[in-house]
Amino acid sequence: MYSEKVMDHFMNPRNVGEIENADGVGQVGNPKCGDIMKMYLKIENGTIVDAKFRTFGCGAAIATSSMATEMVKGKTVDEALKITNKAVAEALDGLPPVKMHCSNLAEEAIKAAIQDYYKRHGMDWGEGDVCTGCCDSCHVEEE
Amino acid sequence: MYSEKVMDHFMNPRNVGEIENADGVGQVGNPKCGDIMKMYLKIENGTIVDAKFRTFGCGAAIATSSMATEMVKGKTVDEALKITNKAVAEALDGLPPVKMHCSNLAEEAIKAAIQDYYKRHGMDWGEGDVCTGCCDSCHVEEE
Amino acid sequence: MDKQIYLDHSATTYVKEEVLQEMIPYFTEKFGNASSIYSIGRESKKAIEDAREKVARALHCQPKEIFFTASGTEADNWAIKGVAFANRNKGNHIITSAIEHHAVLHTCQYLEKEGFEVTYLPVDEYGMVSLEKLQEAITDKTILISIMFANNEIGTIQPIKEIGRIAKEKGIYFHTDAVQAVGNVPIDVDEYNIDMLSLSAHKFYGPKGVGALYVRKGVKLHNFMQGGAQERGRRAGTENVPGIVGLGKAIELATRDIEGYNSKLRALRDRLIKEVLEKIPYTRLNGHPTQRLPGNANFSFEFIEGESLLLMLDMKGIAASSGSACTSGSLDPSHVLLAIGLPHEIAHGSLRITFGEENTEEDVDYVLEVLPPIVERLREMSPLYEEVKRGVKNV
Amino acid sequence: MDKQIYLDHSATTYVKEEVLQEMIPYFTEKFGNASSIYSIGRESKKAIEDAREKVARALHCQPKEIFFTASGTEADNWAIKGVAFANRNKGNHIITSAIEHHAVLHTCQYLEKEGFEVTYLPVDEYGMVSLEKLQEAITDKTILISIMFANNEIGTIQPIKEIGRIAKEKGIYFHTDAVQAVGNVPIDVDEYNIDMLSLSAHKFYGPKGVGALYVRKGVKLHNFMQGGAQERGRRAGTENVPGIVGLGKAIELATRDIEGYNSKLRALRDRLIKEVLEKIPYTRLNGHPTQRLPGNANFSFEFIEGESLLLMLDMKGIAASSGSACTSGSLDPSHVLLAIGLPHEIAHGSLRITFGEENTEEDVDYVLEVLPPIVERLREMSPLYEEVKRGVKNV
Ligand SMILES: Cc1ncc(COP(=O)(O)O)c(C=O)c1O
Ligand SMILES: Cc1ncc(COP(=O)(O)O)c(C=O)c1O
Repeated sequence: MYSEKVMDHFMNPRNVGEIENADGVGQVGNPKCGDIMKMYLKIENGTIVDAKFRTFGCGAAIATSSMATEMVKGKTVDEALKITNKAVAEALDGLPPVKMHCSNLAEEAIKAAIQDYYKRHGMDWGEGDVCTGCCDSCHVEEE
Repeated sequence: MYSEKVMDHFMNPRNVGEIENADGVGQVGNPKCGDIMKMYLKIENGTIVDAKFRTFGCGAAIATSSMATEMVKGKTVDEALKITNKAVAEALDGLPPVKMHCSNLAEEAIKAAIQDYYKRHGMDWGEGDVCTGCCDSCHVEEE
Repeated sequence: MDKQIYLDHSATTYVKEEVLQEMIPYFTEKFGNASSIYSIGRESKKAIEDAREKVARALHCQPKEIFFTASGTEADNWAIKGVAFANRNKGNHIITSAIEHHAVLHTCQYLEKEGFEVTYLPVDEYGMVSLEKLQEAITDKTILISIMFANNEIGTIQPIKEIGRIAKEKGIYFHTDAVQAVGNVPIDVDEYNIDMLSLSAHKFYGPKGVGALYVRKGVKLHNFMQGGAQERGRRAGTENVPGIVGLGKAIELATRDIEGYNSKLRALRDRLIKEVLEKIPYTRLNGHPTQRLPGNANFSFEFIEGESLLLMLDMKGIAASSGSACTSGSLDPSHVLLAIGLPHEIAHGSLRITFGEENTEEDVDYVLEVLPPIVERLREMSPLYEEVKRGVKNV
Repeated sequence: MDKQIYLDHSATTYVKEEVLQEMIPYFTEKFGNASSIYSIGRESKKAIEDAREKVARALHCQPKEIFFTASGTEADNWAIKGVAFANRNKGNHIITSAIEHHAVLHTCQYLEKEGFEVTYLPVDEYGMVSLEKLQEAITDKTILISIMFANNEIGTIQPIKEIGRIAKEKGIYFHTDAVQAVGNVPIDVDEYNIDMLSLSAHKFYGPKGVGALYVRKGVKLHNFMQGGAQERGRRAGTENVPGIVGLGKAIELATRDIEGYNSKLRALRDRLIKEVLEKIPYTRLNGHPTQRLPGNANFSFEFIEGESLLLMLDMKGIAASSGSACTSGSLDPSHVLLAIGLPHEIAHGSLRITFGEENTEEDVDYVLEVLPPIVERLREMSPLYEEVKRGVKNV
């Protein structure tokens, strides 16, 4: 079902935990749907220097969280915003179709954390882009 | 499916053939239904002294023909008329439910041959008792 | 990973060696079509009738009341659609429960689209159907009550005898999905007034792909599978002779010493339940405390999600499940756990352990050793647990 | 009785040793439920997907266009009812042929009761459907054409490619019951414009109780079996993993060298047909002289009835059939033989011999030695033959 890469990031997730005094914190998902991702970012001069997460969810949700935090580290905020769900899934050597929404969640969690960072710094960043909470909204059907 | 007795009477049928100058000949059944039984009787002083048959039909039809001819031999005409389909089937250690109509056919063939004998001797014997031809009329359903 | 412990007998079982050995000849030298007239055909026919007798003996009915199908699902589809369409002139109302297997639920939903009305009886916190609610739901249009014997997820065993009595009094057909019960609970269709009963061989050490429907003589039921005259014209399709032989042997073995088997499983289950509840906080047992399948334990561990729990257990060699196997492709939480009143996030975090024949006390030891740290690890990753620890959220 | 010759491969086949060996582990150590998340579950899933690929390769389609069922009968029921109910808004007319297997015919008759209209195309004396008649039968309410690939009794192979072209031109779904064709005739669903195709493993040395339905991507089809989310939500029921593995292996073997297999069977069949017609008077060959299944020979021997012929052949160790195995419980003569114009009494006297893998020239020798005296013996018992000999009746 899952690739070896997914299983590795699931069994040995990178960056689990929280960052004290994080510059941006984002939480997406909804317990109703069985996935919640909370992401903490440490940002210095527009560059993400650290990232941590806590996730309630399936194997894919944990693995994508782990991979997403790895991917944002060292990137500028603008670069991080360009990370797509597809890129996260590809970095994990793919996800089963029914689990693609988990990579959406990762993309959304990054955005939410950066949005929070912008807010704290009084910068504006339109609403409505962020995951509404329920995975049905970004559900990818197998066929 | 068939009892040993049925298989014996099927593989080694008694009294196959015809009787020249028979005193009574009866044919029942219909090729449409896959069964035709033709019975020849030799009758002396009201007693059946010989019986022969020709049958187009399944294993059960051949076996019941064989058994029926055996059963009538030596009986008076009146006794022969009392042979029921059940008696023929029982003498064969039973028939599969779906094949019970074959024993009906045997009963009817005896009656038809005796009717013919009566007719030849100018004796009256009501109509309508004899098999109409198609086995549906005396069909026995399994359940 | 060396240790391999299978704790998912409600999902499926292996085929017992004795069962397989009886099946094998029917694949090879005794392969005749049971409808054929020649000797190997007649042998197949006989093998099927022998199996039918074994099933009849297990359920206390007549052999000719047993019809072989290709699965429990087919038996459920047949019973429910068959009665519905054959009795449309009498009424269009069906009563079932909210916690049925999807083979029943989805069949009922299909019938709703076809103009039938279905009452899905709620259940209490233990998953029990209430007899009063059942009585209240009955109208003069009710043609069928379909209530499962035992639930596949939480193991709750319904008051089948009482339901049967009510159905009989009202002259309504009573079908029970006994897929999880056969081989685990003694069943007597007459004593329980059951009119139709579904079973599936792969739940009691028989092969997959073969089941049966018991249909009490006289029940008006349309055919589900149109075609040849197999099963006395009631269920078409060349008979799966090896499968049917396997089902027959398996049900014979499974019902031979049901009490002994049960008490063995009950001991394992009860110890597991007791110690898990003691060792792991924020945990609840789902299903009825006593009226449950002897081998079934179903837990909810708050703050964590079931799939990741199963994956971690699998990495330790433990095969268990969350919800039912059939819905694992789906993202929705178990309808059964929601029906007993669990909130969504807790319904997502359930673990079902179902014991079988080959399990031992050592298996329980191993689970008790491995499970608590896994739960703890997943909780440490969970934002929900973090909130609790911080006191942000009350539990 | 020492000699045992099986000549009824159209009724069913034995499972090849190689096929059985691939199946066995899935009964025992690899018994996991394919919907389960843990490793033995995933292995089952993988085995199913491998089998699906093998089927796809044999039919020249995509693996995800293949759905496993429990039989050819189920595939036929699903395809026909599924299309009918899903496309009611477009029309209620179905076209099939008078010589279909009962799995198709009885399904169509069931649909007639549900308000559908069915045209049963007649066939010519060889059992061929006429393309003109098909064209004429099409109306703007026609939603489905279901014509079998090859007939199970007389072996006639229909002009499937032409039928597919007509269906495609008119935008009508085309289903073909290819239960007798798969493994005997090369099939390419794209080349033939087939939208749905039924097959059954036990006709090509696979196990009984497993089949498949090919459904072209995009075909609108209701589910037939309601329940769990197996087969991507299209066909419920715990997967019969060993059966599916067996089907996969069997179809791979059966389509590997279809030409070589065919020419072997054709040689046996052609010699049998030639010599039987020479040796036994009042005999006719049923079915098409050339467009027929390579292993199929079907004769009518006038004046005798089929069952007694089969019983006598069985006593000599020859397993053959009359009509189709599925109808042997019935007293009616074959609807196929009636449809090609045989009178009732001749339709009752047919013999079907279907060759397979293990048959040899010696088997043909034996039949040619044993069959003529049996026919003669039965004719001697027959009142119909007596009439002919006496000149009472013309033939
Ligand atoms: C209660 C219940 N009913 C029906 C079924 C369906 O049985 P099968 O998958 O064998 O068709 C199952 C198991 O899958 C079950 O647990
Ligand atoms: C042409 C045809 N269609 C359908 C079937 C039904 O297949 P099964 O009996 O495997 O369901 C058969 C054989 O029995 C057949 O020959």
